[in-house]
Amino acid sequence: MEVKRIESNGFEELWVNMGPQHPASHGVFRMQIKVDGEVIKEVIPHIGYLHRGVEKLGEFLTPVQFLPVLDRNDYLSSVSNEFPFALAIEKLANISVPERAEYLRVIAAELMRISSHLVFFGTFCLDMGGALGGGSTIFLYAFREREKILDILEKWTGSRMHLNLITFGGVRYDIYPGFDKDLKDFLKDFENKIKEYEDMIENNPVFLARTKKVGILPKEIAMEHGCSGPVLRGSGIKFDLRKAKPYSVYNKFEFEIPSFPDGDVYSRYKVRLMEMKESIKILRQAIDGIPSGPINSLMPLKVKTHIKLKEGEVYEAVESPRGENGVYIVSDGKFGLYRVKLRTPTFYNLSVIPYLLKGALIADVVAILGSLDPVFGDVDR
Amino acid sequence: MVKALYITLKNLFRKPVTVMYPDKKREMPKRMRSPLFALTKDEDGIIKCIACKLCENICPSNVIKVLPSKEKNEKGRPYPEEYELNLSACLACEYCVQVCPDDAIVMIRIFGWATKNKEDLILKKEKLLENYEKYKDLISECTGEFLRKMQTPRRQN
Amino acid sequence: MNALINSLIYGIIILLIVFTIVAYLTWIERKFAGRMQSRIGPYYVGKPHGWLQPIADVLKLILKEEITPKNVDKLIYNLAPFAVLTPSLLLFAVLPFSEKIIISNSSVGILIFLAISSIIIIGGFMAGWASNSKYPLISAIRGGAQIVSYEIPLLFSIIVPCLLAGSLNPLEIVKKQKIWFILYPFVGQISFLIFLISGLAEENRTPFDIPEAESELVAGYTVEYSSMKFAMFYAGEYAHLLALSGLGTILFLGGWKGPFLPGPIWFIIKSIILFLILLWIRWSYLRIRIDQLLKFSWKFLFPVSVLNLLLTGLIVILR
Amino acid sequence: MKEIIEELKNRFKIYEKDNFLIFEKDKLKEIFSFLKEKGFNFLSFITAVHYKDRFEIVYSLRNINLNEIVFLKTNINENDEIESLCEIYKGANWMEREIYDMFGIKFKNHPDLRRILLPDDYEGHPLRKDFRIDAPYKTLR
Repeated sequence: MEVKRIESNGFEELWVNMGPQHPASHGVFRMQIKVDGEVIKEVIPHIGYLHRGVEKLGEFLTPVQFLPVLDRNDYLSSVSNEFPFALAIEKLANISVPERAEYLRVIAAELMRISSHLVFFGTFCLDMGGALGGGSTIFLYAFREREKILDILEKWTGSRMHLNLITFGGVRYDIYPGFDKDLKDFLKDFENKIKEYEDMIENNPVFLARTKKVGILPKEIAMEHGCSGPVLRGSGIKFDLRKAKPYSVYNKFEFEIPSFPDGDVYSRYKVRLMEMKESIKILRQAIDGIPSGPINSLMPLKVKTHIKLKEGEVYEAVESPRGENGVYIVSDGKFGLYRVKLRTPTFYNLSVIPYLLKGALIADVVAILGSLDPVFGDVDR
Repeated sequence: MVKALYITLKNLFRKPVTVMYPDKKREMPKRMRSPLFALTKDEDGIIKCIACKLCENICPSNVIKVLPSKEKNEKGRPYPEEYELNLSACLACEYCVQVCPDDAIVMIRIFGWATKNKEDLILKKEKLLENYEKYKDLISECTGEFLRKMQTPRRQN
Repeated sequence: MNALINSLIYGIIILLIVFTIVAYLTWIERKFAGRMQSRIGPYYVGKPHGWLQPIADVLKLILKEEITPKNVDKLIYNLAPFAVLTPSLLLFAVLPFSEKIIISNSSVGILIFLAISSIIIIGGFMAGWASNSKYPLISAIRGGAQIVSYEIPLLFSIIVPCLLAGSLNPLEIVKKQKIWFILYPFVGQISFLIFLISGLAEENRTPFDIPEAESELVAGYTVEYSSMKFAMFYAGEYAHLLALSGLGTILFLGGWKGPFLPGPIWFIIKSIILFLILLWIRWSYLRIRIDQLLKFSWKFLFPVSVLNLLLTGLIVILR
Repeated sequence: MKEIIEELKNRFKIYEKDNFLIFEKDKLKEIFSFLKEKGFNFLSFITAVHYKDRFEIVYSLRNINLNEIVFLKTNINENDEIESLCEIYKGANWMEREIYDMFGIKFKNHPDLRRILLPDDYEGHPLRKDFRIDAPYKTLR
């Protein structure tokens, strides 16, 4: 950790280096912060530590092989990475998707949204509360609930985080017999657990003092930087792709889009908590209304050139727990993809950090960074 | 202010959820997809794999290498001279199991399998057959046949 | 002469008792916190419920390798752990375990207690300054600012029971407590609450554990210490906490008075219950930011404790 | 939405090819400030595609209240520059830095155009078609 002292008009400004291995940096992200006492003057963020060149890989792998690789982008909600890619390829090669498969995709996406928001909720309180205090209590509660989701997903698809569930034309795994009973039990139990979290956090002046009026993100800056998802809805803009451009079967379910006007850390946290409640509603309607029938419109894949693409360009986006997760494909008619642009939400949500942190205190850096809920597989692609 | 205390108190009297892992093993789900493989044998002990290289073709991180041998085995079926699967780069995406025409390569439902050095991660043919002997009953429910039956687009219940 | 020998023997006995209690306090805390977080806490060391865990911890800390960083201010660096541990143990000299068992029966016991407990801040400062690296320095400054600003409300909340009992001698205070001071209407409750809050802040426990705020300052001023020295800090913190909860039982919960159990047992039970309450608060709340913490102390806690003191003064006069 | 596109067409030389608006690169500033007044203030993404000898830069804007999305494209050849969008959309800063990092396209008067994802001393731009992937890269120190 090198310290450069800058002599400017007499008193020293200290470059503190919140390095890539900092306990509160949610992954590999380095910030050089110029500090004057406790107040932050300037922030230089460094990203790219987890850059794996997924877009270059997309040009060599065939679409079928690229799907499991895409799971690893936003590793907290792997389904919402495969979803846009599948939608885009299905549009290009006009493959239809049976009704039951659409329902299964929505169920998996909403389950993963809850599990990803639980990870946010746990690590957010852990950062603010400290590992030897109230923070770790809430962290453990959140992960106790998340374990139940991961068990259901493991029984269904065989793996907990990287499901590799979606394939072109439908879904690869059908739900196991006792699925809806497990899901219903989990939802019922999870509903009063959320009430418990709210009681524990909401009217707790310590939490409110640390999150209200901290890290205010105005509407215009959020829109210009392309922030989407809970970060945008936290600043008062009710924009959610599930409602704005209903893909798959989202138009069959009614649910609200929470949004809060004042754009501080508290409202971003509250949006995510309300979204968990909305996801419960969607899951209930989905599991009740799921039709029977085939889960795939194409024969099971045999060879890697399973899908032939005609020439063309397409952009499809999906509402992932972190925002608009889109895929822009240029295909040149042969089997591979000429260019794959992954519009992952956290890269744009994170670009407001220099704006948010100017003038904040050191203790707030943790809360603000936590409220953006960054996942660095997403940022560095 | 007091609600938080009430909740921690309530949790004080709830049963803790920790599973004492070394003593009590976790019950593995039937379709578990953990990256450990085995080459299956049919009833009279001959390897089922016919070295058709479909799995080598489909694998996203092409970790499978199949070297078909010239002659046929007793049953008149081709068999792989050399079958190598490098686990260090395997994504556990189960494509190879799905495309295998006669369920030769299958996944094993085992958790916490580890090796001391990197070379052991490259599973040779003997190792894969030996795995089959060792974990015969732990084979995952998702064999190639099962997956294809589930995915074929015909009416289901 | 024999008073000296008498208090010497008592001193050694109490020291041993305190050390074992302090060791087992860590075990109680980990078990209690575990159950609150729906997990089990130490289980493997010492089969039934990990009761050998404290001994294992002590052995581990002793056997660990001593690392002293290069450009460290040698003298202060080595002195700091003692400046934290010895005052915390000295505090027990004043606390009466029961009618007869008290090491130094002085008429200004409470005053001595407060005087000794402020030496600990200096220990923290010495540790932070001697480590000569940025993070411990910041956390030492913050720790100092926090403890100083909570010293005054603690003081006023302690004077209230002394006023009610009319003396500074812990023995008199306990004797005068026909009804426990906590049950004293209005005044008793408030001063107990203030005592609890500033006691927590005094001891850097959540929600006030700013010095070891890992997310920003990576484990506070003890970050450069290892093995034996760190064990001293660790033991000092728990001894201080036990001493504070001991003081709380004397002032508010009627010391060793209790129906049929002998004196010292009651004292230990009550102080451990008070310790559990402090723990309970620690594992339920998040951490306050440093400026809010100081604002809370000066703007809210200080005026309330002054008013409370005036009120008790009024009551004492009218009685 | 239709009339906005019509107005765009007749004010600037733009033609439409399967819902992509293709414009000249020197009209960039006027087009985007015009679109910004019309309410397209959500800059979704900027990306580039490398064809034989030319680059194609794709912009995507969203209008939240009209719930509309518009894609714009422009072509620049091998090594000439293009105006930066940072004055109109502050968010373009990171997006253009990423394109520079991956393709080597320089953006005129961009606040600080340097590599964002790759280490600063990295030679070559990976997403170009002529990027040799089998050349052994010197191991990072």
